[in-house]
Amino acid sequence: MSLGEITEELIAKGREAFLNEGIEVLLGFEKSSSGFLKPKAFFSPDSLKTLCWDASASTNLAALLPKYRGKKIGILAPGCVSRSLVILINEGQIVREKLKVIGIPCPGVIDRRKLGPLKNSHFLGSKGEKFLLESDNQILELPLEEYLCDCCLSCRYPSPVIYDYMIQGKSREGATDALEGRVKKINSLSEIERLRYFQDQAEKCIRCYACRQACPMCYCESCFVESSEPRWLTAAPTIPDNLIWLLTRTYHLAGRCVECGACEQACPEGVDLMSLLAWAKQTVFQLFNYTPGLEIGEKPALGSFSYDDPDFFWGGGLTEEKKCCT
Amino acid sequence: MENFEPKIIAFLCNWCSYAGADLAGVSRFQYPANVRVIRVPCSGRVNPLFVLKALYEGADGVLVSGCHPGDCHYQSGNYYARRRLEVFKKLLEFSGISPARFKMAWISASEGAQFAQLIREFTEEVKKAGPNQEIIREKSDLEEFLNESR
Amino acid sequence: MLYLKLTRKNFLAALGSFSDYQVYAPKRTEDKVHLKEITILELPENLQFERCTHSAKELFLPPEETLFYFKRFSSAQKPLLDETKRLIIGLRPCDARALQVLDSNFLQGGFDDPYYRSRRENSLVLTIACREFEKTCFCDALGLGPDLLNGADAIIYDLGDQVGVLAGNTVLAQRLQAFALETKEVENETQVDRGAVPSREVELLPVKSPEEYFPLIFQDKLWEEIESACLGCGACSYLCPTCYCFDITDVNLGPVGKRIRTYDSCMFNMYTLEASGHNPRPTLKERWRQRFMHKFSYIPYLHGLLGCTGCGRCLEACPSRIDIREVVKYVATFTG
Amino acid sequence: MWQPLQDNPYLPIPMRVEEVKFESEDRSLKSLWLSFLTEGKREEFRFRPGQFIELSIPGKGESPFGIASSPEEKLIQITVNKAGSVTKAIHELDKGDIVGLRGPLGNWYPEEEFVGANLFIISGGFAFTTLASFTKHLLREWSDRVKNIDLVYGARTPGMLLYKDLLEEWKNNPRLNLYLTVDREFPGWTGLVGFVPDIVAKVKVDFENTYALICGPPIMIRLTIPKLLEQGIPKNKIYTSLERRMKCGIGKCGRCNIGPKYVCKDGPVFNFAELENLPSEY
Repeated sequence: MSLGEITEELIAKGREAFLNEGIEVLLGFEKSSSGFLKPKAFFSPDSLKTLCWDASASTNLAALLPKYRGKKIGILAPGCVSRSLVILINEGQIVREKLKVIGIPCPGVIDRRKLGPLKNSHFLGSKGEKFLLESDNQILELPLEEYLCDCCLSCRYPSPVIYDYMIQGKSREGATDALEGRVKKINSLSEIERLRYFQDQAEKCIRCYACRQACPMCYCESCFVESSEPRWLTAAPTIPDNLIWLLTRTYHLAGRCVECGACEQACPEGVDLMSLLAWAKQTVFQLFNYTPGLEIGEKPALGSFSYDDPDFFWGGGLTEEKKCCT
Repeated sequence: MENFEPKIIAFLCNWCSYAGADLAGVSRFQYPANVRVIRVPCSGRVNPLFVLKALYEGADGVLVSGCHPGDCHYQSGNYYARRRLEVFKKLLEFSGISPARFKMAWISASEGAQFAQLIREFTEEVKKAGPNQEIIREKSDLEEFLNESR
Repeated sequence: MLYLKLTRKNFLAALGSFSDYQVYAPKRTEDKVHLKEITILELPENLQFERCTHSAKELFLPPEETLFYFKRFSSAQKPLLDETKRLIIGLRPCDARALQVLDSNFLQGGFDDPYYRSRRENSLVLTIACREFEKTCFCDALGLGPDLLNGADAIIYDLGDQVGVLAGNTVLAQRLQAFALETKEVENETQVDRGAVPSREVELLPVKSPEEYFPLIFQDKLWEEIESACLGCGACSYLCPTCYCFDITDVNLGPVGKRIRTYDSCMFNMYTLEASGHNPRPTLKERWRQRFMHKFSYIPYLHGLLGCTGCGRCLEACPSRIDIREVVKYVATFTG
Repeated sequence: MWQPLQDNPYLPIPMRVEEVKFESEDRSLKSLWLSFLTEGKREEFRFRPGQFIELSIPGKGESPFGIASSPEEKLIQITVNKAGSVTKAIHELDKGDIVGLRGPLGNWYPEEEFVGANLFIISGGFAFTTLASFTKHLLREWSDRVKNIDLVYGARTPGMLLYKDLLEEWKNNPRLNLYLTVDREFPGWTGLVGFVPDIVAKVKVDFENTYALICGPPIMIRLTIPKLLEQGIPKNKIYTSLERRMKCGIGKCGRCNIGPKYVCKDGPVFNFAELENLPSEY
C-alpha cells in the first residue's frame, strides 16, 4: 500500500471515528515545516485534511493523552503506541471505552540521531524501502533500514495489540538485536568503564525533561525531581544529580517501558537512554518472564509479585551458586 | 584507605530486622559501629530513591533488611520489596556503581547473631569497595565554607 | 564605533595581549559544539568557528550559579560574584543579539542583577560574521542580519588575508589600534567593508507590533491550536539564547548551605504552581501564550527589542518539531 | 521608583523574630513580628502599605508575604498561612530565631489618589494582611484627608478572623464603619452573618466618589466586583492585591508576570481597569 493510500485510509477512518463513534479529538500527525511529521490534535473531521503518517513519525502519541483527560479520544497507534495504551489502561489512566484506536502496521521510524547533520534537512517522504531528503538543493535517496531507530530494528511487536480500526499494510519483519547489542556492549565493559559511560551520559543531560514529557508512561502530575519535601536531588544539572535522574527514571520504567524510543528521539542532547531501558526490559523479562503492554488486565511487573520469585537476599532462599539468572 | 571507616545506612523494617538488631545489641554480639539505622515500617516501604539519596549524600553502603518471606507484618510487603530491590540492585550494577554498596537481607526478630554477622560481612565488603565516589554529590565548596565559618 | 583592518597574524597577536583573560571559543567534541576554555595559540588561523550547540547564555547565566553561602539559623552569609575576566571569541551575531535581550532583563527595570552584571562586564565578546546560514536559522527573516554587531564588543569580518573588526568597545578598540593597518570611525555596519556577507531570498516573518499582539491574549482557540503538538518539555527554553527565567533553591550541608539559581522553563507545570495547589497557568495553552507573547510582545513592549534572535536552536531541539516561524505566521493570520 | 536596600538585591537582611502568635483557631495562620539585627536598618526600611517582603529561611527557601504592620510600627509584622515547605518552616519559628528579609518590594495602595474620597475596604479570610496595614496607617496618618471609611471583613468562622484585638479597637473608632461577618451563625457571635459579597450589597455606603480596595479569595472577589460596579464605582477605582508564585521578587526570574506586568514589581496592587487588559493568570 502506498503512503498516499494509507493517508486516504487514515483520514477515512478518522472521519468515521468522529462521526460514528463521537470522538472529541484525534491524536495524529501532520507535516512540519521540515517535512518530518509532528504530532497534532485534530478537533473536527474537517480538520483531518492534513492528517498523515510516515516513517518520520517519532513521537509516541500516547504521551499526549493526559492533555485530553476525560475526553473521548481517537489515536493513531502502531505497535508500540498500542502497547503504551494497554499499560495506561492497566494502570487506570484511561478507559478502553473512551478510546478509539486506529491501528497502523508499522514499518519502523527514522532515527534523528542516525541522520547526524542530515537531521536538519527537509524530509520529502518515504518510497518503498527508501526515503527522500532534500539537503542543499540535492535530493538524497537513503535506505530506510540503515536509518531506523534501534528500537524499531529490535521491535517484536510492530503491529498493534489493540485496535478498533486497522489500516491495511505490512509491518516490519525480522527483528534484529540492535538494542540488545547496545546493552551487551555496555555489559562487556568493566565496572569503572560502565560508570564512566553513564557519567558521560549524565554530563550531557541538561535536565530539560524532554524524555519525561515524551514518555507516555511518565504521566505523574508531579515528578520526584520536582518534589521540595523531600528534595531528592538539586535543581542543578551536575553529574551525580543527573545520574540519579537517569537511574530513577529507568527504575520507574522497568517493566513498563515498551521501547518505543520516543524519549531518545526527544532528547536534544543525545543521551543514551535506550540502553538503560533495554537493559531494564531484559532484566525484568529474565527475572519475572514479563513483557509489558501485551494484555489488558495484567498487573505491572513491579506492582505485583510471585511467591516463588528469585530471592537473592542475604539469609534468603538462593545461595550464591543458585544465582542462575545473572 | 587503610583506616577507611565506611558510613553505612541500614533501612530496617520495624517488625523483624529492627528487633533483630536490637536483639544483637541486647545479646552483646559484637559488630562494627559503621551502621546508622533508619527504622522503616516495612522493607516494602523502601523506595530505591532512599538508597540513591543515601549514596548521594555520602553513604558508602546501604543495607535494606526486612522480615523473611512469609513473615511480613503486612502480609506481602517484603515480596514487593524482593522484586523491586532485585531489579534496582541489578540496575546499580549495570550502571557501574559497585555492587558491594547495596545489600538486601532478611533478618527476623530472633536473628540477633545473624544480624551481627551480616553487618560484619557487609562492612568488610564496603571497606573493600572503598569510599563512595560513584554517585556522591559535589560539596567541596560547601565544606570549604563550613570550615571558614567555624 | 571604530572599524579596524588588521592582518590575521596581527589580529591574533593583538588578542595575545589579553593574557589576563581566560579565552573561550566554540570547540567540537563528537556531535556537539560547546564553548570551551582554550589558549590563544589554539585559535584556528582562519578564525572559522562552528555555531555553538548551546547558546552563549551559559557563560552569563550558567545552568547553576551560587548566589551566596549561608549559615543556617544565623545571619552569616557570603555572596559570590564571578569576576573572572573572559575573552569569548567565535560567537555569532545572533548570540550577541541575545545578550542584548538578557541585558534588558538583568540590567534594566529598576533592579540590577549583580551576578549577571559581573559576568557581563568582565567579558569581552568577539563575534564572527556568519559566512553562511545554518539550515535552521532565520535572523534575516526577523529583519536582523548575520553581520550585525548587536551586543558584542566587536564583530570580526573575514576579508581574505585580513580581518575587519568593528568594535563598539573603546578599550578593546584601543588595544587593537596598535596592530591595525587602518582605522576609521563609523556609525554602523553598512559603512564598513564586511567581506562576503551571506544573503538569500527570504520572506520577512509577519511580526506585529507588541500592542497588536495584546488582543490575542484572549483568543483561547489560537493557543489551543498552537500547543496541540507540544509535549511540555523545556528543551526550547533551555537552549534558547534569550530564555532567562530561573529558579532559586537552597542546597544544604549540615549547618551551612548555599542559595543557587538554576534554569527554569515556563513550559513546566511547577513553574507557576502555588503552594495552595492553584496554578494560574494550568495547561500548555496558557504556557504557550506566555512563551510566545513574552518573546514577541512583552519583551519588545518593555524593552524595545524582539525576544527572538532567529538562531533556530528551538527548531532543532523541539521533540515535536514545532517551528516558531510557523507559529509567528499562524498567529499573524489568525482571525478568530 | 524602587530603592534596593543594598547593592545585591538577592541578599536577605538578617532579622530576629521578636514575637509569634497564632491568629486563627485552627492554627493555620501565624503572625510573626520581626526586628532588624543591624542598627539603623529600620529607619532605612521605608515602606508603604500594600508592599511585600521576601522572607528567607536559609536552607528552606524564600516566600513572599504582604507586610501586615503599618509603617509607623517599629516591628515588621507578617501573617503566614501554612501551605508549603517554606511556610511550614516559618510556622516552626520561635522568638529569638534569625531569618532573612528582602524588601520592601512591589507597589502600594496609591493613597495620594484617595485624598478627599470615600474608601470602601473589603476583605475576606487571611488576605486581610496588607489591608490591615493600610487601615492602621489610614486611621493614624490619613484620617483627615479622606471622607468616609467603611470596612467589610469576613471569615468562615469568628475564630478565623485575623487581628482580633485590632478589630476590637476599631469597633469603637468613630472614624471607621466596621462590618464584621462570618459565613454562618455561631454561638456568641453578635456581628453580621453572610458572605462578603452579600454584605457588600447590603451595607449603606456612600458610593459617590468612592474607592474600593478589595483583597480575598478569588471567588469572593469575582462575586463582589459586580456589586461594586452596580453601585457605580468605576473599574479604575477598584484596587486589589494579587498573589503569584515568586522567586526573585525583583522582576528577573520571570514567573510572576501577567502579560507585560510583573506582580512582584509592577504589582501586587492593581486596579481592575488595568487587569481587564491582561490575561487572567492569577
